[in-house]
Amino acid sequence: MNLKILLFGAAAEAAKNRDLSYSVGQDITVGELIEILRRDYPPLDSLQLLSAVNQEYAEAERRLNDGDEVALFTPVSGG
Amino acid sequence: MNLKILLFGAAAEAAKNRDLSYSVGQDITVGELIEILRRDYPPLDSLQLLSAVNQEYAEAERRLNDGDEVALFTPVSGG
Amino acid sequence: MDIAELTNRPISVGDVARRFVPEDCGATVTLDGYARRFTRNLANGEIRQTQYLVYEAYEQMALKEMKKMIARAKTAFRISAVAVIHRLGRVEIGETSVVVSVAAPHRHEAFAACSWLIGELKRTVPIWKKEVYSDGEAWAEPSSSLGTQP
Amino acid sequence: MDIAELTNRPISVGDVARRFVPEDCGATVTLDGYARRFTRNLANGEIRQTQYLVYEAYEQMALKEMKKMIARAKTAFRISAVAVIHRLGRVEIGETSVVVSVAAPHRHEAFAACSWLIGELKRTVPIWKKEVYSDGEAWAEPSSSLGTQP
Repeated sequence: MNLKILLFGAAAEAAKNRDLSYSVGQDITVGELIEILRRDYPPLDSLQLLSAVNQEYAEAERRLNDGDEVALFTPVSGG
Repeated sequence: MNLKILLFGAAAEAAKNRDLSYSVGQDITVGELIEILRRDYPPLDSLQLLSAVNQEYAEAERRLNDGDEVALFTPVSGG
Repeated sequence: MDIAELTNRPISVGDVARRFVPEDCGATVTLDGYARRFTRNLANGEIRQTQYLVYEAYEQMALKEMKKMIARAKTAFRISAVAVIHRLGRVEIGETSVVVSVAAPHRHEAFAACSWLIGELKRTVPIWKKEVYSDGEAWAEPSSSLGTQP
Repeated sequence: MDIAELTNRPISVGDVARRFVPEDCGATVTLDGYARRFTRNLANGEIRQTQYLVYEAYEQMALKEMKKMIARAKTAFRISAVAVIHRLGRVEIGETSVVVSVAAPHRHEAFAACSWLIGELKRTVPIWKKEVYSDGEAWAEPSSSLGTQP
């Protein structure tokens, strides 16, 4: 299945990418996707990453579906 | 001794005066002055009156001096 | 840097809030108090309609009290600049009657000081509010402050 | 009547604070958060000098989160109108990065809701701040929020 991955802030700088398209097997969780990305983009390894699926916060156990928009980012710091 | 008396808000309306000059004997307190004014201006009788002497809050026991500026007013309601 | 002011003219909340932006500060909290048209009587649920307000002050003493409370706030809270401006005379519905604005390095102290200052102003500064209704008028009772406070 | 907005242009605090003056309200509390030039490190007392800030957002999600927190605030507090506007892109020292403005019948609820909303925004809304110094730059750490909050 295909996933659209968005990176922001320090995560985007670390991966030198803001948008990625990934094709992965079925039954992958957010946590597993993060592990794949940390492997493909080692500078992500030092960052604490939060995630959102389809613009809602999601836990690591959350199972992904084809076409999901997955955002990964460091803890927010607006204000 | 001579006192300058200022009235504000509901107290000024009740007494139909904003400025009064009173000549009184020595050793008068704020509380005694208020009693005199309530007698001279009976509509003041229904009001709770606070006082200031020379622009500082003053208690009823406060002794007055010649030339003091005495203000009488109902509890403040700004804001 | 601090301001204590009484004015007969309309108050611009934005101008007051932005008058000082100290370089060691990150937050300004501003209370804009204004005349409410509809006030619900909390005891019986009735809604009273105000036409306009009239404020009167013992001006010299009011300014002294405003300066005192600002000095106390600057001792009690870690804040950098305070502005307190109160309108006098006739104030239409929705017009600002009072502005309290506090700039601080961090927002928590700005919130706490701003809230404290407006409470002190209502408790100590010799200003009186008359409320004018369609069918009469009344000097505001501070004891019913829950109904008449900004 | 409520506003949740992200903008690349300067924010006018006064315009936001006065955008809604509901007739059942008597108080609007507005937080103006802006870039601080000097920040004291609470641990070692050193003062760091910031040149400017850059804010980035996950815009669609940020707007959703802003709307959610406004809806929660309107349930939890007796308030009438809320505006939350956050600046994106480069923000100079002293320029407003965020405004939270709450109009309420009475001031206590306006203070409480405004303070809660800015805390929620900093906790939940996907926006990131980069601080640019004379000798480098860093994404703000929310864990050091006492040093970087507005």
